[in-house]
Amino acid sequence: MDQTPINLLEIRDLKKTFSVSSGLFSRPLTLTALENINFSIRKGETLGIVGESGCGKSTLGRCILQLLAPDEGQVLWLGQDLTKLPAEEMRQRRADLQIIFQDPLASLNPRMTVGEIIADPLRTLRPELNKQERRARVLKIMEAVGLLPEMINRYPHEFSGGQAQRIGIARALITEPKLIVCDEPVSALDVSIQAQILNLLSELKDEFGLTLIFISHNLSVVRHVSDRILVLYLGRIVELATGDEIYEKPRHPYTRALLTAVPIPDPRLARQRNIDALKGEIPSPINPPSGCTFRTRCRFAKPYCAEHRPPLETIEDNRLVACHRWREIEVPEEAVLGA
Amino acid sequence: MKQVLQVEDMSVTFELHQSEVHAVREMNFSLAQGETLAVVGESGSGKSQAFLAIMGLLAKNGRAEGRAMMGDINLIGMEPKQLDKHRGKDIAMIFQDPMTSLNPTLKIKTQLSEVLVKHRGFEQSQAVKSATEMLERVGIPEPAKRANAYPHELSGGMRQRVMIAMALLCQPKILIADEPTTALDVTVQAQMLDLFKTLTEDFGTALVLITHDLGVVAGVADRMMVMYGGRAVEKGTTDDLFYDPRHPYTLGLLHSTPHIAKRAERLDPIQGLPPSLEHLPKGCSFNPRCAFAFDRCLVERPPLAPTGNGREKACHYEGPMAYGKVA
Amino acid sequence: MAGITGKDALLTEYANRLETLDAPKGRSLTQDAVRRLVRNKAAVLSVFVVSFIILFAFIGPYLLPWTYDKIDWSNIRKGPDFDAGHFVGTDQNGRDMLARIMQGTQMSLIVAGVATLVSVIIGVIYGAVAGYFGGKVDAVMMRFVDIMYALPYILFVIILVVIFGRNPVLLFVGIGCLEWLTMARIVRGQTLSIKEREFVEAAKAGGAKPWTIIIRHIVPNLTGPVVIYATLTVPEIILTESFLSYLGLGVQEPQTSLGTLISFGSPVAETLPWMLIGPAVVLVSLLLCLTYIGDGLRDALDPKDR
Amino acid sequence: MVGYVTRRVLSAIPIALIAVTACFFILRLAPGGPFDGERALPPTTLANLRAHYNLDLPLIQQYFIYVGRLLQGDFGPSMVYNDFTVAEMLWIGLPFTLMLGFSAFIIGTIVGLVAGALSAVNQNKWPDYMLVFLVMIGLVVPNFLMAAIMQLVFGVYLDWFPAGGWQAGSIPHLVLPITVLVLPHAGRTARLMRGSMIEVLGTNYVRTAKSKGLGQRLILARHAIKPALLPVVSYLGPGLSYLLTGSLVVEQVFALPGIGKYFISAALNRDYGLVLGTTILYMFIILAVNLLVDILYAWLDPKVRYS
Repeated sequence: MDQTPINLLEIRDLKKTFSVSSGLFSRPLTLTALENINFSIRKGETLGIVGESGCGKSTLGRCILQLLAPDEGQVLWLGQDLTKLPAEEMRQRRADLQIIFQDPLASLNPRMTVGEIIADPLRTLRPELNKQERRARVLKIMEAVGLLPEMINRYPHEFSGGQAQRIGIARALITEPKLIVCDEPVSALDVSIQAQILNLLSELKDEFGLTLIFISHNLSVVRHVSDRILVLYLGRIVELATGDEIYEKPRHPYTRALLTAVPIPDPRLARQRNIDALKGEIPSPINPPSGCTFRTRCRFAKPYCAEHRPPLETIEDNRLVACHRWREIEVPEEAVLGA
Repeated sequence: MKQVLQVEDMSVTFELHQSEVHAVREMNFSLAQGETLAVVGESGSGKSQAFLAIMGLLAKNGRAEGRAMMGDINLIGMEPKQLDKHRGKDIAMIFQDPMTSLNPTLKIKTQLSEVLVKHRGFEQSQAVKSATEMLERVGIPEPAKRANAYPHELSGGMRQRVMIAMALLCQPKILIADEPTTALDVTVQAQMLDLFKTLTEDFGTALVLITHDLGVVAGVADRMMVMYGGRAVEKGTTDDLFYDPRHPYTLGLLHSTPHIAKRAERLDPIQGLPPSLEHLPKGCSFNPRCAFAFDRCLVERPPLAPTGNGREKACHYEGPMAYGKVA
Repeated sequence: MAGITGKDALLTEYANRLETLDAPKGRSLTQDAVRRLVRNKAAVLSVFVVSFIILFAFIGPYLLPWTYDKIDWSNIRKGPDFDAGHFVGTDQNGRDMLARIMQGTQMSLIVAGVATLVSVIIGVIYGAVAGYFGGKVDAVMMRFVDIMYALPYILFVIILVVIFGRNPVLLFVGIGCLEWLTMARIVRGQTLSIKEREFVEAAKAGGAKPWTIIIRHIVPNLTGPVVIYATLTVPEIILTESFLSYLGLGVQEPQTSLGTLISFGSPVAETLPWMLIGPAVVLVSLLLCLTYIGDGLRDALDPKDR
Repeated sequence: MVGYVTRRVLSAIPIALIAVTACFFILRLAPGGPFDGERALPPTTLANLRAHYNLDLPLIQQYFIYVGRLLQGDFGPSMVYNDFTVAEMLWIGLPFTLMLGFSAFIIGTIVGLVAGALSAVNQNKWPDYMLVFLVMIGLVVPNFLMAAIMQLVFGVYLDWFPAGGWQAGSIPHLVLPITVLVLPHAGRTARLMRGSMIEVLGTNYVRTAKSKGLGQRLILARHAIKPALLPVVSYLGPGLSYLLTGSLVVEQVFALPGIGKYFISAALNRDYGLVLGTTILYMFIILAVNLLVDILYAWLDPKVRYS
């Protein structure tokens, strides 16, 4: 395998807006879901994307896969811009980029058997395979994700959430992708099942040499699986760093607040720590605050923050942060975060 | 300490087409004034149904037996008319989904004030005034304006605050919160847990926190009850259960929960799937997933028994539990 | 990384194992629904009654001594007479009532079948197109449906009948053309929600083309609501047809339909009750059973506590 | 709310216009005309007649003439009842039809709502089964059959009410026709109400209301009725349409002096003016009712008001 880390995927100046219609006679409003998104993913790494609901994390995942067309910017896959690719070429390219969904049952067609569901991508992407060959591959993948071969003719509604998620993973793996976007893959599952799926993903990653984009609102889960973490707030990147850096030295006040809000399964630590409680809730992305979008909830905000949008600065090696005051804000002690 | 709720030998059964399903069996616990009890379990463990039964809110095909004594009144099997004198006044409940738990067609103030009118006999205007004060108390900005709003005009966090305000209007002795923060973002969840802590202290309300998230429990609860397959499998103080779990299931849950501060290479999850209540395994219902199960566990169901220090567990295994290596 | 692409030994082994694998069949949603339907006694009984009525209408005429248009000059306006072979009497023209009821039922069933088919085809295509393409297309198409809804629909049927004369085939088509609105709305709503489901997104991520998505993923998931609504459309259309026949706008003599029979029977119900009772009983039990089947299907395919 | 009503009224105007256009052209594009009598008229007479009714002009021009007159409230002349204008004809029959239809509409809606709600509250107990069966009867017995049965039983055998005919101001003459119209409407309304009420009684917010100890009566009156009404309210528009259609038959069976009789004969005789006039007037009434229904809906559902 390649020793030098290469960028499998590079996102440049991505922007995505939605128009929200508000009745027959009024002008549609524009919702900016993503803006000024720039980052890259190295082969073999796991990039975590965290943020609260409405921050645009799922939209970002879908823009990468071209399930949603971005308004502006480039999605470079091994140097090739996916946004400019003709439909037929993009269809072929889809074998390399797959997705796992949050709601495992909703992501499986209730009228198809497990075997048909998993084989479905092969029908389009590998039309040369005959039925027998398809089934052989399905069975192999089922074993890899921990499904018994005799489940092949069953229907999704006969499975629990955890097993359904395994089916979803099998479907994503069957095209032998290089990159999988995992959109909240464990949020809908029970705690004990959640851990099983997380372990499965990390095993599969090693076995198949995958690169993962792991989207979640749960910082503990993201920290557990990711090499680097990207923090989104109202459709903009506020911080990007390795998991350890983010956790030990969060530079952006939002990252910090998120970290202190994460519940810790340790009573003594939980009692000691000061929760850096954020004021209020996320503002509407239809009418975001001027300047730094986080300033309305930030306790370090100065009048300056309302007037100027902070650029995404590179600090230290390869760390990115978007805050006017990151130099002045002291790094919290470990105990605060509950080490 | 004064006990505000004593549940004895309670069970909940649902009638299906041809069969019966026991959602909760042989439940016993007590709740002291002002304390916070966390009820922890995964879906299908019966944790929610047990408390819906106490509130008299079971679905039509469900029935509860046993006793849930609030003082000298048994809430189980009480006539709805009698029960209505206590629900919302002495014992209140908050639900998981704040988006659907408020009536979309009524203003916030209507939904709040009616509680005071019913239980306290307030005049409408006086009730609205107290309701607005309570909204302020749970941290809702511009309470007078919000009181006039409809639920869909508020965010999820705001709605859950409204639910909390509604539950606390009559300063109940017991507040049952069923997964109150599951549908909310982390930052809002932190605010909400904080609110629970202050308000229950202020009002001296005993809180039952039903959740699947051990992280939520750690900071808030005094005592814990872990449920599996419709039964309580371990009870004790929060610290005891976190630092010295005695039941393999409790231990497994702890190992399944990712910890932000500890980046382990792998989690040590419990193997297998939670059982369906219709087909519980013989013997200990946890035995198919248990790393420590031995022959006795396959045939004999362990009773919930005291193990000293006010702790209880339902497990035959007495040896050390070095998790991960064994599993 | 050989992965699963290479023709490795493992894959061969899987292929071999496949030969011997006898994986149990799962329960599909349809099987589940049938099971629930069978538990519904009213629906099962109704299925039997409707089947009987269908046999009665289509096989019955071959077992009778009289045809629906044959005049028995010696038995005019007569009550049930077994010797003459008029089991439920004759009408004012001496035609056998039982034969006429059978023919009328036949006509009503054909009308219902054809018109339902027309309305299902138009409604499903219209609704699926509006729902799948969404946006402006959807807005314009649904506005049109709204306008059609605002029109007094039966007046339109009457106008159509008058325009096209009393040609039964055109009548069926005309009724079908006016019954599709609700179907279109239902299908459109369903398509919109299925389109947003994650399995459709998964299919897109798997490289499926739009038509593949429609055929493999959307249409199969539409069957439930379409079947339910189509079953409820049948009695609706039988009612409309009988209503038109009653007004004298339906099928023409000597052919007849249940509505026509009732319209002739009701003015003379006092003196010749058999002219009304027969067709009325068949019509009401047919409609009742069809409605019960529709309800049963709805409960079976879309199980909620109703 | 005022804004919402204004917007709703404005958006009804293009619909009305499109509907008028549709009616006009469908009717005109059909073969045949009002003067295709059994005996062919002399060509000159025919030409004169056609000129008199503007039938010789291009269709588009006829359309604009018609719409122009319509805007002034002039429905044009009847082509068969030569002595009357369409407006006069409508004035003779319509008030009675509307009186009949709206009485049945109001009674049927109330009866249906109450029956449906009672049925839902007693779900799967005997009052529910009884009501569901009665509702079924209302639904599946066609109105002309019901009319015949009513006439026979209550008019002839029991002789409680007049079996037909009309005397101005006589309530007993209306009892049977209105009952016949009420039954199917009440049946459909009750069915919808039952379904939606059962659904509402299972929602989380009703559970919340129970947890507050509000008591059955308050929960039903304050928490359940309003949201349960929503699907029923959206049925009221089509419901009225069904009802007015049904009154065509009922008027005929009971020999009542409504518009029904004229409409059917006008349609058969290709009396464009009268058919078009009746259709358009019905349509306006239905549009107006739909408008009221939408406003009622917005009042019931605060979400609609603000969007």
